[in-house]
Amino acid sequence: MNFDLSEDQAMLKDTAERLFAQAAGDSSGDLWARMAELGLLAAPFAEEDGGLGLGPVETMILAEAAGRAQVLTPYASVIAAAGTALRLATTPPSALISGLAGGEVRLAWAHEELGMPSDQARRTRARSTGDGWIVTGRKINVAHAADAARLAVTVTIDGGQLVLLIPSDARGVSRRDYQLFDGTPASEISFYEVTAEASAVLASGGEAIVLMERVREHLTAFRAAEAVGLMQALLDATLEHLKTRRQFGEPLASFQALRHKAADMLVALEQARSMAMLAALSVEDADQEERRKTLAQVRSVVGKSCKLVGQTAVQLHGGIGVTEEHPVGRGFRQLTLIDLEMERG
Amino acid sequence: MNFDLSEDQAMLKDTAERLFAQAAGDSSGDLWARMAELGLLAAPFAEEDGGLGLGPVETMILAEAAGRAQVLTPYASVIAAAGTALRLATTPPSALISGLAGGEVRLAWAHEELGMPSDQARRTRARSTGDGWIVTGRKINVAHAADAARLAVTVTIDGGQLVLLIPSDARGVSRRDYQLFDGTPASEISFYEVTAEASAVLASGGEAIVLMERVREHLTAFRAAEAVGLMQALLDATLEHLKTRRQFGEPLASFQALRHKAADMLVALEQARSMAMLAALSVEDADQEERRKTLAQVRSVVGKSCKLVGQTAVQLHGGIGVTEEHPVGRGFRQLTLIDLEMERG
Amino acid sequence: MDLSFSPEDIAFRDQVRAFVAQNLSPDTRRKVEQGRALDKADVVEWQRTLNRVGWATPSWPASAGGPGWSAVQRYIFMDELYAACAPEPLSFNVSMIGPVLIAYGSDAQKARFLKATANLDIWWAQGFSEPGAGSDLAALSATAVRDGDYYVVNGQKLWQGMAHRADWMFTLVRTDPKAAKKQGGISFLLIDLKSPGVTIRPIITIDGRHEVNEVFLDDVRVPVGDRVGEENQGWTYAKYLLSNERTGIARIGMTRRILARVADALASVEAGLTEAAQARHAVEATAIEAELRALEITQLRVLAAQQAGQTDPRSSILKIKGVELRQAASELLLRVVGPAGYAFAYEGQGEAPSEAASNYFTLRAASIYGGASEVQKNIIASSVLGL
Amino acid sequence: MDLSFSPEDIAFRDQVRAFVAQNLSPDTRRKVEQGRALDKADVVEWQRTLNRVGWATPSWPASAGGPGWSAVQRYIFMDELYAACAPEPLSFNVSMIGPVLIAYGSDAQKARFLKATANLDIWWAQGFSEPGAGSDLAALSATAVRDGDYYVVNGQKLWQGMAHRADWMFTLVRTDPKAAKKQGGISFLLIDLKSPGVTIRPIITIDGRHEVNEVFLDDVRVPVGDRVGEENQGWTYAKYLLSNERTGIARIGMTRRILARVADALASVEAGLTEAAQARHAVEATAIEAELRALEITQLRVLAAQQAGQTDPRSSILKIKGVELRQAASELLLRVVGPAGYAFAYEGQGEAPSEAASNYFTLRAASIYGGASEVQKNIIASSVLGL
Repeated sequence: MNFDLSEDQAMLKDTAERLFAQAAGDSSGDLWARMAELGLLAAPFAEEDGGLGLGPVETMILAEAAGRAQVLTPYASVIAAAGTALRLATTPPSALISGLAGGEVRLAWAHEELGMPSDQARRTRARSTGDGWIVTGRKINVAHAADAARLAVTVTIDGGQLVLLIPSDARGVSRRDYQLFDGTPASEISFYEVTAEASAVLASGGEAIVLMERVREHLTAFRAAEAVGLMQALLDATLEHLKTRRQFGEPLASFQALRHKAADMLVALEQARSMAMLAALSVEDADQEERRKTLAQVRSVVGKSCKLVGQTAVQLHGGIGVTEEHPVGRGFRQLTLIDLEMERG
Repeated sequence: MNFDLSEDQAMLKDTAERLFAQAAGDSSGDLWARMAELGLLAAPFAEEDGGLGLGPVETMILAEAAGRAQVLTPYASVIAAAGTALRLATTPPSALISGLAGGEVRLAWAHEELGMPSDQARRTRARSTGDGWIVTGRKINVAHAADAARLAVTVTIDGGQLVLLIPSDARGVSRRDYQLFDGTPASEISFYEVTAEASAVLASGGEAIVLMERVREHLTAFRAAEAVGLMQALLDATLEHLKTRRQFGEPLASFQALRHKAADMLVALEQARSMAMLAALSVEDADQEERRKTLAQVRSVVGKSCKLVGQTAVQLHGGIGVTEEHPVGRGFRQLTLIDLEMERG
Repeated sequence: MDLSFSPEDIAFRDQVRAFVAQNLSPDTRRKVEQGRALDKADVVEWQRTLNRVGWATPSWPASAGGPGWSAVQRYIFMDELYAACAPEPLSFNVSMIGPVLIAYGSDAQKARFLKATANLDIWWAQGFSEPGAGSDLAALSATAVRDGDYYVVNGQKLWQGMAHRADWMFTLVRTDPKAAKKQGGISFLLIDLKSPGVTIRPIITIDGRHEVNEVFLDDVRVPVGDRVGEENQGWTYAKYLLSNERTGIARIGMTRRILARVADALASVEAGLTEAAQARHAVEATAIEAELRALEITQLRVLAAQQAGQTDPRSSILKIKGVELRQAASELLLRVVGPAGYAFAYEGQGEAPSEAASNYFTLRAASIYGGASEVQKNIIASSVLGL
Repeated sequence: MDLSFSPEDIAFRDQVRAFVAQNLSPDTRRKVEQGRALDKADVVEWQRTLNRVGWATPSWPASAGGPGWSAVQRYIFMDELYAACAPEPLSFNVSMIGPVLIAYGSDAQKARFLKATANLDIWWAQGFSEPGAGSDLAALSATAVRDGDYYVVNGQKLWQGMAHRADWMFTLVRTDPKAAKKQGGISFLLIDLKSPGVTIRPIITIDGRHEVNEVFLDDVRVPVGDRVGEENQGWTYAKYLLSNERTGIARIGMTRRILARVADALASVEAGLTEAAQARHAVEATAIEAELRALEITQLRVLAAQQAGQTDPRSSILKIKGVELRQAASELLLRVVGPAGYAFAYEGQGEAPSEAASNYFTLRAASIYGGASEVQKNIIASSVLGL
């Protein structure tokens, strides 16, 4: 039993923190290229596919660093979600994985739909043409879709489910771009009679259902760690504010009610940190039942912590905490979205 | 719209408060006789039945005064519950009511059973003998049963329900006495082939179901007001403690975290007080749907307030708050029972 | 003890209800119902509609051109507005500066401002807070130095409700920096925002909206005649204003509107909730509704005390609990709406598919401004509980 | 990063598990499982059973007759006890006075007390708190005046865990009333409770149990040799004792046992819950279980730091959250058990049909003693957050 990082992991943490800190100050947009350059995109993939063969703990380190710097990276949707769909596909598409790992190609995970609980069958449907599929339906909140060359799409077929790869410029695909409230660029994507080849199937039947669940689990693990970084950033900012801001002739830090709220934030953060670690250490667990139960527990604790830390940070900051220009306000919105995702499962 | 007491109501309040304050100091046990003497037991009954023809607001005044003095009176079970069952019976038993109102005879409300939600059919069953009923079953937590001459019992029959009066010394009735955790003496009462005459039926069929609900509603209104009195007593004691007890060289009242908790107690108390008033003003409302909704809301708010005020009072008192000899500890137990009753509905 | 209104009050309620039904524009109504931002024109139009029948200034006495309503009538009026999804009369004008001018303004000020304020010919902004003075308002540092018939004002004011729409601002400035207590030496000035030296910088809040601004005052010359009341007595007028601001702030009708949207969303399939989540959210909605009912009675109790001429320090309870319930309802709405509510649009950049997120973020500020919840609890502990 | 125990630790765990299974009396096991009070004999028997194999004093070093376990082994041992519904070794002896004697006791004291303490031949009571000194322990006013080879002790002590069962008590008394700081001038005495002048008055707590007493000390003569460490340095030893008391107090296994009873009660028909209530309670149980899982990891993280020789001020988190979850679980149990749990019996007056209520009331004290939750939050704010 130990909670220490290995030497390599400590180096990775250092690299990621420096990179994201830099990116947070300069949003000129070459972050993805820099991440590719440093090999960060290749982390979770097998070495034979051009990856580094690293595990969920390394992903946790990256996610936490991104959260800590309050950087919006496409890593969750492109690598943790779509990347997992490729990696755990029935036949992993080697060339595509190495393109993803090298930063040459981007994917998006097109799963969410209006009116569907996250763990239930999709309304987007595909019908067989014998040697391929024709897809019709609509996905929402597809993160970073505008930059994606292909979409990993979850669909329902007669008697089952599929996970399919569809080029984002295929005929019949249309996109409406907007922003999620955490700042992530996202799209509503409509599919109208879109043709997909048989080779585009990443998984079908029972394997497709498992694959969707695995993607959700990896997303949960990533977002939990990202939330821990965000909460740490908000707690740090709040402590700084309490120490420097004066009211009624005293620093805010001298008011016991506020001190106790800061203590509550720490307790919530440490509980979430424990769960982010547990998520990383469990997400590749072979026992499906155990994994499912553990990740549900992770969602429960992390969601509640996001809410408490976010709301309290804003309240303790007072007026400036609700402004767009203050990092705490933005961080609160990011934590709110993670909370909602965790609650939905 | 007004929230003032009439002159008579103010007098009643005064009388009740003096009586209960006296009783709280002296538990020699003639409280019931004193209540009868002062006409308090006669309050809710019709004048032609020997009552005073007063309404739910007067009951609220009594209940709040009892709570405020932390006196355990049998009023809730004997007058508010069993008395309501008589008063609203299909044919109100005039002589018995006047005995109850005069304090000469006591009743108990025998309704609760193991394993039954409070609003569902009973397992205690009665079968018809043509000119009467034979009852078998078991009731629990029958408050003040040891002093009751008769029991108002809810039973299930083929195709419906009954509310029946059974003498507590009838053959086949047996009793095991114990205490509820708020200090109320109570009994488990078993009925084995107990005979009841046809004239013992207070209500049957749809009327029995309505009668049970009316009794629950009157109990809710009574207990809500009692809770308000209790919460006021605990808040007063807590404020006194905060002002006098010193720690780390300061009175507890100087610690902001504790001041804010006391403020939370007041908010909860005032919300409950509003609901106790609403309960009194609604419990005789003719619109059943509206009444049902209102009393559910009363239970929701009062239950939550009981929990917050009780737990906080104990916490702010520290060690002495968890001792049997301190009124706050006992008051917390009383509030806890009301909270549980409110939650069950 | 009686919860029902008098026949006169019921007649009044029916009159208000009919008027609102006939006169509120469907477009404004829809915006309010859905929690969307109102345009300046919407607010002005509605205020003037009300003003035509003398209802734009519910709390003003008849002698000042108000309707001279009782506390109960004011309550009924506001309740009807909320129930009909009508906007409130602009609070900066009607609840804040208006009563101050009525109580402390000179005859010249009353003549010049009151009618224009009621009719929203002048849109007022509040200039109280500063970067270093929020809950601790008396710590303000904007200064006004006398120069003949003028004050020369310098400083920086924050959280101006809608200053970019406003014509004038009422503000607190320090006129005697040497006063023994920081509450002393403060004066209450009215500043024309078109004056040279006034710069307004927009502040976008986390709800994506622009309702707040930073106002910079650089050597702004304010005529002495635009000072309200005595020099260095501004704190008294400010306290009066703030106590008015705090009255009737349970905003029960607003919470009820949010709960209505929760009920709609729970009934809609768009949210994609599991049955378990749906049941959980419904329980939560029921609990909030129950608390809201209790708060309504609490509000009526405070009102009855006011009606009887008593002031009730318990109005802090209305603020705390009112905010708590509005926040809880808006959070519940966000959870119920689900992924359909994740999209976001900044004001002026198109409409978001759902206002649930914006409303939730807007309302986080409700426990900060107008007396933060922590400050309200301090008040309860001192003034009500005697701690 | 790795959550699994080493093969040696797993072998150790299996050894403990087998021992407990073979040696714990079914009667004691049942009492612990159901949250019932243990008789003195139950506690003594189990302590001696453990002591026969050297396990009664998990935290004592081998040099003092303890097993000399690592932090991880101690954790595993306690976890196994909880899981098997075995009592903990008596904390007054094992976690409180034992370590103080080991660290600060004289050789004579060690020789006289340690073995008897481990074997529960002496049952110790804690005599720290006083009517005027609870969370603010240093405000104590019991005095000890030197008279030759004796101290003459006068005062009143509260909240003696089980003083009526105890043979000796460890206590703090003021030996120098003139000390500049109130923490100075305090000495740490061991008092034989059979000494003349000691009176013990039972205090019944709201759970109906008798675990607490008031101890009156009237001119009690205590040999100077029964003082631990230096005169007037008692505060140092007390702080050491309290910091030990605070370690490992998440008591996760205890909460897990309560949750197991919740699951049983939810599955039983006795409670008479509506389906909606059942679903609501199940959701709550799941949420507590999740928090408990998180706390378990948090505890392991603190443990790993201790294993590496670091002290972790975050152990206050274990206390706060541990208590919060135990209280939440016991409250949930009370709600789930329903009317079957309304009955109550005072200790010695028969058994209540359900211990749910007693346990709930017992645990309300958990956020008060051993460093109240408010004090823990003060500690976190100062020591961890640097506020």
